Amino acid sequence: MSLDYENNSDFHAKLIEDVLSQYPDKAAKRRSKHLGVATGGEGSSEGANAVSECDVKSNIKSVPGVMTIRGCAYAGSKGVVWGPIKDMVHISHGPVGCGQYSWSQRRNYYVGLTGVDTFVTMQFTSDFQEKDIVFGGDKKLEKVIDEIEELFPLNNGVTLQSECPIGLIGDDIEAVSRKKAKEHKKTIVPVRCEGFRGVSQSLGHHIANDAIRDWVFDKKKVEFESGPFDVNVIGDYNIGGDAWASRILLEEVGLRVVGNWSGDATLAEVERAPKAKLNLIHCYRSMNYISRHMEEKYGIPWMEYNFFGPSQIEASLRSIAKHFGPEIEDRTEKVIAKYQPFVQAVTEKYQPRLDGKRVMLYVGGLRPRHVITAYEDLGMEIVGTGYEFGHGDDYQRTGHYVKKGTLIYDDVTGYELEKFIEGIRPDLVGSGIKEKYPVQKMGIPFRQMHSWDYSGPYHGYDGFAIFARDMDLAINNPVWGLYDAPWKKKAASATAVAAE
Amino acid sequence: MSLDYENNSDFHAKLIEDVLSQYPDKAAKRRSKHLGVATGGEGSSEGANAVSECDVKSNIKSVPGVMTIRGCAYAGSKGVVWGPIKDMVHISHGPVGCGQYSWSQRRNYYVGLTGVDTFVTMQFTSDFQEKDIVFGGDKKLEKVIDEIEELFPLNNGVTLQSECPIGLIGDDIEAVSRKKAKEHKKTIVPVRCEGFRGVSQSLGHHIANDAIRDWVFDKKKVEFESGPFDVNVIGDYNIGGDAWASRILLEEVGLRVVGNWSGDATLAEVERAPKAKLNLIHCYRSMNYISRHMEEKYGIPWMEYNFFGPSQIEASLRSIAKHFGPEIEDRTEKVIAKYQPFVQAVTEKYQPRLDGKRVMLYVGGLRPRHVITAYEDLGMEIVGTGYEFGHGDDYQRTGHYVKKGTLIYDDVTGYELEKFIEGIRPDLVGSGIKEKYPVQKMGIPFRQMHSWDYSGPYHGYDGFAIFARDMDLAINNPVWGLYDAPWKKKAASATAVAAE
Amino acid sequence: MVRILPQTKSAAINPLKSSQPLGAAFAFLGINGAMPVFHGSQGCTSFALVLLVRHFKEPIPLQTTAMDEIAIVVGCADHLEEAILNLKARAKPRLIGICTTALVETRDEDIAGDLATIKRKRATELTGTEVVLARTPDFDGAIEEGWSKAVTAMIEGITRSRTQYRDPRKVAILPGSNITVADIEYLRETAQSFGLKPVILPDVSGALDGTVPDHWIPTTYGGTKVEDIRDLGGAMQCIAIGEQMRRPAEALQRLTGVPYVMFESLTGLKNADRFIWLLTAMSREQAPASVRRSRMHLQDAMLDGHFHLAGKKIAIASEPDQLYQFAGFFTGLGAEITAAVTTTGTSKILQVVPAETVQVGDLSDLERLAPGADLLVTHSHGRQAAKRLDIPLMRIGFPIFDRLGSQHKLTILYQGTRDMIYEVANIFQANQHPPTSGAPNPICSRELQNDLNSSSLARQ
Amino acid sequence: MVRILPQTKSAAINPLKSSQPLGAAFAFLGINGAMPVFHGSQGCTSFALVLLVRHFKEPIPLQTTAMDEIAIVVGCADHLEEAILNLKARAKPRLIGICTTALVETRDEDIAGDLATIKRKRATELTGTEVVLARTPDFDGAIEEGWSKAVTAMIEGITRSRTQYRDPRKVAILPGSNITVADIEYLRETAQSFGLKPVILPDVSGALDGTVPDHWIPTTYGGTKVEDIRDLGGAMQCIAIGEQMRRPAEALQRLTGVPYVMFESLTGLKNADRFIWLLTAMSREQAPASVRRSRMHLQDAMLDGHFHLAGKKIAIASEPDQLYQFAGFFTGLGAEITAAVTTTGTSKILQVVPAETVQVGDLSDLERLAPGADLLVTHSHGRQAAKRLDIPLMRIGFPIFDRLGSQHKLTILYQGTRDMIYEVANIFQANQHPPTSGAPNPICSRELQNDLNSSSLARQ
Repeated sequence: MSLDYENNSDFHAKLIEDVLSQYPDKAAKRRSKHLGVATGGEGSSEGANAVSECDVKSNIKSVPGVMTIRGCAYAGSKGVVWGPIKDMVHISHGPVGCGQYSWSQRRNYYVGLTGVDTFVTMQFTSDFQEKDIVFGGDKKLEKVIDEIEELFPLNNGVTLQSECPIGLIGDDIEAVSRKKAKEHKKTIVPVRCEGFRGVSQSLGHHIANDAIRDWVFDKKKVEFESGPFDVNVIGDYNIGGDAWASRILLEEVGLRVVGNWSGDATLAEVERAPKAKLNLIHCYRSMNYISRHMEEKYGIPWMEYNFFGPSQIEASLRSIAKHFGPEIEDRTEKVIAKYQPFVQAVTEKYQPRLDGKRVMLYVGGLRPRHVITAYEDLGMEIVGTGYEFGHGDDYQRTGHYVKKGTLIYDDVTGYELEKFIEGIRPDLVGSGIKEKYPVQKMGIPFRQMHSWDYSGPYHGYDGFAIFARDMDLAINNPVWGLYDAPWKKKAASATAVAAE
Repeated sequence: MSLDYENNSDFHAKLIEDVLSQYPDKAAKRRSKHLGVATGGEGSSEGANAVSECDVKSNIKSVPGVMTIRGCAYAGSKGVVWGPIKDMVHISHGPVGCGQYSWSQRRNYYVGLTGVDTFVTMQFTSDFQEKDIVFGGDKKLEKVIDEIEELFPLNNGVTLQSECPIGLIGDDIEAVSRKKAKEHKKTIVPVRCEGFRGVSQSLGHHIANDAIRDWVFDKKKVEFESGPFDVNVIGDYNIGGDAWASRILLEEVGLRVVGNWSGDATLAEVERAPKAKLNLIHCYRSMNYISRHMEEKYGIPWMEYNFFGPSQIEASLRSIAKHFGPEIEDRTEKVIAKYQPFVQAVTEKYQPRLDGKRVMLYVGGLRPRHVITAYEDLGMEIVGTGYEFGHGDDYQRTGHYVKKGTLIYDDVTGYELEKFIEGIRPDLVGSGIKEKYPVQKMGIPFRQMHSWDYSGPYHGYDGFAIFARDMDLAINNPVWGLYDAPWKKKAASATAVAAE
Repeated sequence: MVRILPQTKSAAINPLKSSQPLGAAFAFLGINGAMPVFHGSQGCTSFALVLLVRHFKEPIPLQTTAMDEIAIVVGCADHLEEAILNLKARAKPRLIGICTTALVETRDEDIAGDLATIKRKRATELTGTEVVLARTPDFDGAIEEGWSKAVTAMIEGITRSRTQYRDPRKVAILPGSNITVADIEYLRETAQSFGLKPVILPDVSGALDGTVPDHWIPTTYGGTKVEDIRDLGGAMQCIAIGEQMRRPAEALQRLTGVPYVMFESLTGLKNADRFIWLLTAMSREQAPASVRRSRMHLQDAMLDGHFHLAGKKIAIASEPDQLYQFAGFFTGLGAEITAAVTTTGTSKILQVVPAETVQVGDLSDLERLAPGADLLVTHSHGRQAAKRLDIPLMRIGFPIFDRLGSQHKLTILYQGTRDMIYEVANIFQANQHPPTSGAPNPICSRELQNDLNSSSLARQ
Repeated sequence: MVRILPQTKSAAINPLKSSQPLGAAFAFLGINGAMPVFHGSQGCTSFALVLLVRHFKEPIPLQTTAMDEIAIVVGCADHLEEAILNLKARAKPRLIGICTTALVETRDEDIAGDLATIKRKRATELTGTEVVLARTPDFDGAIEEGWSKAVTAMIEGITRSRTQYRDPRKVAILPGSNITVADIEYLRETAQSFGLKPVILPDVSGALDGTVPDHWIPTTYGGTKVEDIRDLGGAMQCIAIGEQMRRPAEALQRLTGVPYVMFESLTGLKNADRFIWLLTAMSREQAPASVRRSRMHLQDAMLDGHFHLAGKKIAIASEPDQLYQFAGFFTGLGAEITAAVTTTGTSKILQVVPAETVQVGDLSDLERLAPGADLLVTHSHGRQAAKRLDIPLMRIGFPIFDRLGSQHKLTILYQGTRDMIYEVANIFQANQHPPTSGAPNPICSRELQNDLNSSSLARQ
């Protein structure tokens, strides 16, 4: 059910030109590499590099005084990879700032008794004071770990999420980790994700992946009886319950989800992952490192999948099923067939209200490409998309999704994005909270595509219905029709009195 | 623990004189009969008529354009006597007004599933329209009863609370009642409590009492095994849970409360009342009629009691116990002894904060006298009291309670009460919601003594603690200290600039 | 097109409406130096008084003719006369507003004739006091009708009919009963900010706003002056707010020729824009900076709030004008009215309520129609249904006795609409249902299933 | 006398405080044409920005020097310079406000020296733009301290020190960080209503109030003008609101001789009276009718509300000035502060908080101390404790991300105090525990028993 349309390449090229013309030459040159127009890979032909013409550069340093939208390594480790592991206490190690800023920003849902055996929505910090900076914080860190052990005895481990100062003051958090792990007989994982490392949250993902490899895998004897249909879902953080929606679907086709990384996950799920038969990767960007490692070391193959919108759900389910053979394939076809009427009802209800609506995206992770088809399944068109912290391989993958002429922007600034939106005036922008208010003030409907605006899940068939409803609610809300002030209008003649 | 003090008789006499001087002669003469100063019956000597000197007249017609504080017969029947019977549906029969006005005004607590087997906080009306007035409402009434029977099959009966028009249009609600009672095999009670009957809610009590006698007693075979210590609590409407507090206490001394009229009551409790050994009357005003009838017809003696404040609780418990002999008397002494430390703790906490505070009361029912000792138990003094709709026998009973010089006012007008309060400036006024806001705006602490201001219960020992706390919270609230506007003050000289 | 469904039962169970005379008394409370009088038995007055006090949390002047059994036999006129004279002597009101109750209307006497006689006979004693009669039996209408009749009676009884000098800056504003003290003040300030001289009738922002007078005043204090009612004909324009005010506006036009403009509602950006545009046109002044700024604030609140309101299912029970006002507010932000219940089926405004059906009925009808809604909107008596249904309740209308400050809530024009958006959005934020691990999102799914299976597919 | 209890743990669990640089940025957001810059790694800025956006629901201009691993080795000055120049070129701000973070402060460089060098070297490029430095490492203080330091830095860096003509109607108002957009507007209107000319520093009522500009503005819009900061010495009087503002008020006095008056809080009748009295004295004008009327409204709200607040047990966690403001509000209506938690123990205002003890700590301390309370009062992160303890939460302070309109809530002077009384009384009314048939009133009894058994008897 792929939609056929093409965006206006010339107009988009002109937009880029206009935007760049406002910069000093040097800055314009630097920024020009991040902006481009898609050549059109014509659907999903393998290997086609749809964005090659525009040569979008990505994963490059931000410029002081220009960029602010990206996060840091700490955000990538604490905020994305480690934070959702629910039975561990994640200490924001350093001053109070980072942890407080990020507290409850992502809606990583979970099941558990918060503060007893589960800690996701709590916030722990070693709350460095000046003396800790001057004299070092290792002693304090030990006390913090002891306190946590005492106050929350049901925790299954601790991670240390390093903030910037840790990397400067020469603390040996690895030594502390080893010492306390032994003492409390718990997993303690030091993560060197100081915010100044790398150019975005992306390096934090990598560091966090490596910490799993180095501090979790093969450290304990794992008692786990594996089965022929065991899979790990990797890189689904259960935003708004997405991972639950995915799990339900995978179980329906006959698979057993033995681990979900890391939404609603336990440490045990991470530990036993190497025993699964297949890794299903949702967020490639944040978890490809450890997946490749598992492939290499334990021989577990991995594949990407996409559960946004029925077209991708069907395609993904079928290719997953193929991996497991006829039995699963049969069940898969039945599941797909079962949901057909539901999909049809959703489409019939919402497509008339959404058909031809034009969407611009700007998000992190996998969403700048993965959600595209879900929009198209509803008759909507993607006119522009971009990543906050994508790499070259992200943009390559994007080529499979975008149509010719689509505007592509990497690590875009507020100024650039606003100019693009102003020029294109799409019917909907899907981006993050930072972009929400400026876009809405331009009179353009908006949905958060990081956190689904308190809604969700968007994965799976049920999620598609919610997704469709949310887009409809945003685009077709009556508030968008009410923007001109009466003192801006010409006075009507009813009372024959001149206004103004 | 009776407090010894005397109020200023001369000053109070002067206040009455001042108030009357503002009236035209005729009105002054009429009103003068309702105002007086107590001579002081010196405690509780039987028969002493402490208010005889002032000769307070009561239960007399209000004057058009002068009085508004009293209710009507409908209020006395629906609002007081019948309304709290929880398993019956009480239809406000006539236009929507009366029922809607009075809905949820009194906090008659109950246990039950509202709308299923219990209906106290619901409001039912036959909602007369013009055509019902013109053509009569009996047919509509039949339909209403049928609807109720259908919608609420677990109701145990229906009462018809007549509003004014019913008495004028010649409807035969008694015939309808008989017909429908037979048809549905339910108790249906017509009550002729039209608002124009009598001078206040008081006649409504009487009519409602008579309706119990005529339409409930001896109409069904009552299966009930009575015991030697069975009592009915009569005239406790369970405001704020008062009846529950009383029941707990009575059960503690060994009695069995087989009926509570009518707070939290079922129709069955009313039906079996004639089988009890003693009627304990809380609100004499509203229930003396039926108590006298039960005494006459079934030979059940009755006695009044007072569970406000430890002095009266003890006295009442002892005289109740005396009725049942040594076994109950023994238990009673033990109960009294058991609560001594609690009473002492309450008194020790609150008396220092309330000692010598002067109180004016103006309430309905029994409270103008019954709560007096509770205040005195905390060291507070009553400077004035009066009834909204008292009779002569109420004022006689009051004599047992009030000290010499206490100002007495019957069916007082807003103007009179305000003048008295202004003259006396007591530390607390205890009255109803209508008086609350004017009194508070005078800068004088206030508590509602009809409905305990969402608090309660005030009966029994626990209730005394709540009562003490509430009075403390009212009197000692910091808001009373903050009343002068800065523009009313002389400018202080700090900045040497003249204000004003 | 909305279908108006007639009452389904003979009984009213948990009635939505209050009695008509209470609406009339409420209107008289908006006149300076007024004394509303219930012509009926003393019990109604006492009851109504208590309800008014519980709602406003203020002393309320309200009097009674104290009809009794004898008076009912011999006729009402004497009691009426005695009440008026006693009131005049003691309280010296500028206005006595008689509201008839079911009792005296059932007797079908010539009350207007009686009153005319009393006024003639007692002309000297009554100098300086207007006496106005509103025929408001309890067995007809509700608060809106009573309010409307009282205002009409005042215009017909007090306003001078002869043509007079029209002040181009003077504007008569006739607000309906569904307006708060804060609304009135905001209306006045807004009109004044354009250099206009608004006369608001009735003006409940005086006696019912929670001021603390320093001496005993038996009547209302604050509110429309009787002289201002008399001189209403000097206005250039009349603005009627709410369909219920068409009747008094037409009375004014008939008497004085002052033309009127109807605003069915002043809530929502569009209505507020139209109102501001009218003030601009009348005053020939630009909208002042504060008004422009308020509009921007509202726009922003709409942006921030629409997200929380969009798609929400609302069940409202209210009198017709208020029903229209709130239904329009909600649908204007993308919510849907899934249940609408009102008091009487006669108001023309019901025809344009943005709902599929409007049920004439009571709160038991609301409770029957509301399951599945995200919000109940009605007065305080809806609280038990809200609890039983586990749906949050937004309190509007009369009575609101279990919350403070209801009179100080702004509900109209830019700022009032903004405040309401915040209030409602915050109710929804406080009552979110996160998804669970068992089902993706039981709330959403269930509702989607319902939607998909029901005829609502065809609706839009 | 209140006892200040030091932190009980090394860890902060569910921290109460936010970082100091965020407080400084918040203050810079109150300057017209300003651009706050975090001097640190880009992640902090991004995080802090998101938090500010979630709280204000507005676009927030906030920039970063984007420190990276190389910069950390070779020094911060280059990144600082590049950031300033890039900002200047693109956004042309009137003010660049540098807020240092833990990262650069840990390196212990001479940042002030670096900045002086940059300003000297780039004087031409930077013409028309003030650059101000607030030293606000994350490992010290919280929002109040950051705000205070930023305001002090602006006065020390921008205000002209030489003596100048004193305008007898000009008054400098320095509000603390515990003030809302609505508060600022109300302060300004109130001072203006006395004929005074208030200069409010910082003035967050411009860019953070929810206006909708019609074109892209990279900096703040609205707020205190840089010229007004320069000319602060022309004020007759300075009013500092909150203990945190003593430092900037003293800086102003030192520089210009303008005397200051401290208001520890503007909430509550007494504080509002004192403020109005001061305006009266300064302006030699009577309080205008609207102010008098507001005072009556507050009195009435106190009458209506004290009943609901009296005896209630309140658990608050907030920064010192706000803690004092709210604790005073509650105790002024007869409630009792049974738990008070704050961010830092150094503020002098803590000595006069009306509570037995003030715990320096986090929300886990609040959760430990709050059981038995009737109300929790803290920012949005208190919601989980509120749920676990089944105690309603009143949201104050920063961040409030799960409710709309927090910036449009008035909390000061007559009207703000009134609004808060209504809000709190309504929370209590919505959370009543009626007695049950089993025990007279389990809530009351239990609490009375506790009272009677505890030392609180001796307390009063």
